[in-house]
Amino acid sequence: MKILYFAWIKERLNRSQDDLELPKNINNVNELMAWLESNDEQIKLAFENKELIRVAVDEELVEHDFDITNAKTIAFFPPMTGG
Amino acid sequence: MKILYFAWIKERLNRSQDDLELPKNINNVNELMAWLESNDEQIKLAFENKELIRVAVDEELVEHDFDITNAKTIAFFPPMTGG
Amino acid sequence: MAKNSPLVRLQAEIFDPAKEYNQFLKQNTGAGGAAICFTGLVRSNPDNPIVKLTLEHYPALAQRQLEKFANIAFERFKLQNISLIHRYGAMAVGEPIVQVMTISAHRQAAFDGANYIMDWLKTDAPFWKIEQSAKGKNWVENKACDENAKHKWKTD
Amino acid sequence: MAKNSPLVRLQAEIFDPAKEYNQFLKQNTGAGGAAICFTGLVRSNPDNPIVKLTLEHYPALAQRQLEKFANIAFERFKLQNISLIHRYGAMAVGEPIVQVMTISAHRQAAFDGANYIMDWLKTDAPFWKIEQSAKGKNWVENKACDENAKHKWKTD
Repeated sequence: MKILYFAWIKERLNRSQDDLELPKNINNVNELMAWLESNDEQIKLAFENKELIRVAVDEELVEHDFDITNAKTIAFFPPMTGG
Repeated sequence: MKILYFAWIKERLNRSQDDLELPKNINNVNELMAWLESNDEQIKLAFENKELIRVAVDEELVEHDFDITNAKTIAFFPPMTGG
Repeated sequence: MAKNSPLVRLQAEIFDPAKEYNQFLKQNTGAGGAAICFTGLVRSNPDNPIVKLTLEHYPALAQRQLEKFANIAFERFKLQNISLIHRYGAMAVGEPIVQVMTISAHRQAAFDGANYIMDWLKTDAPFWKIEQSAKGKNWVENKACDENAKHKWKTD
Repeated sequence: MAKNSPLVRLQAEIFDPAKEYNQFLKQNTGAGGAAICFTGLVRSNPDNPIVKLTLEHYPALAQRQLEKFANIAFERFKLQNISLIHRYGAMAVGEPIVQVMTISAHRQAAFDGANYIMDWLKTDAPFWKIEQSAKGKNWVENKACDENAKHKWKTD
């Protein structure tokens, strides 16, 4: 699965993406975030304030309980500040 | 006193202004309108639907009960349709 | 930063909406984060095509009312600049009739300032439209929705 | 009358707001009575002047979201045409970041369409601003008022 990072999340992790094989028991965004945090101290810090983390699954904005069983690309980013 | 007419009021009266000496007992717009109607059949027809008649006294939009004792110019016109 | 004050122009001549907007944006000092340009255009009616639109106006009162609305919007929405152009006389379909431009630090103020001016101008600026079509000349009637549109700016 | 559909352009290059507005107005068939052009500009801060603004973006999602907001506005407000341009990359103070143009028969629809798109774009289009000033680089924080601005479009 492809994981993308943007803005200050990308900056803190010092990388813009990961390619990962997820364990079978990870079914939604919340579970994915917990698993990423458990494996990476930097992600744990970046995700500290959960409600600030916005998520897109296969180019669609979703909530943290969104099912990712068949997802190809998951993106994590801070609140958007365009326009 | 100068009386101005605009839009379809002007068209119906076939003139854009009158210069009139008002009787002493005319103190507000309502009284002026009644007096104009009593002297001019065309004005009576044009003013038939009173709530459609908008009034400006000395270049200020006013209600029909506005005092005109010291007014110089009074304009009568239909609802505005600019913009 | 120079303090701008609203500019109001009444004219018979046609104007170029984009050129006016360009001139307006050039006055931005760097403090402007959001600009609005509203253009009112002569619109045809598919069921009864308009050949010509003529606007009659009451010059002194028109100038005064437009300045009044622009000044109120300028203060109320804390705008950095306003420019307002309104035409009178004869015009063809597609031509601009009116343009209001606002600029401010934040977007909602720019939107509201332009919207406020247009809502008031529609019912309280002395212009009257005559549409000319194949069916003849017709004084355009005012719309109840224009009268109601002003209510959204009530403060009380 | 040809049926237009919203046009969305994502680009790094600067654009000319007035020129874009001119192009947009040229597409009017005569049915348009009211056009809006909103321009978002790089704004400086008097207390801490901005040297450069950089917008990072998520290209595929940005294009998708902008198209989504434009299409919803197009249908909801019965607009005749919409054009939306959003930049990414580095830009200087005073430069345009975003422009949304709408045209419709009546003015409130044109205002609302542009306002709707801007309100949604602010919080739900994947762009992130970094301001560079003498004090260094700073990721711009989102504002609660932008989140609240969307509430005015609730239908239920």
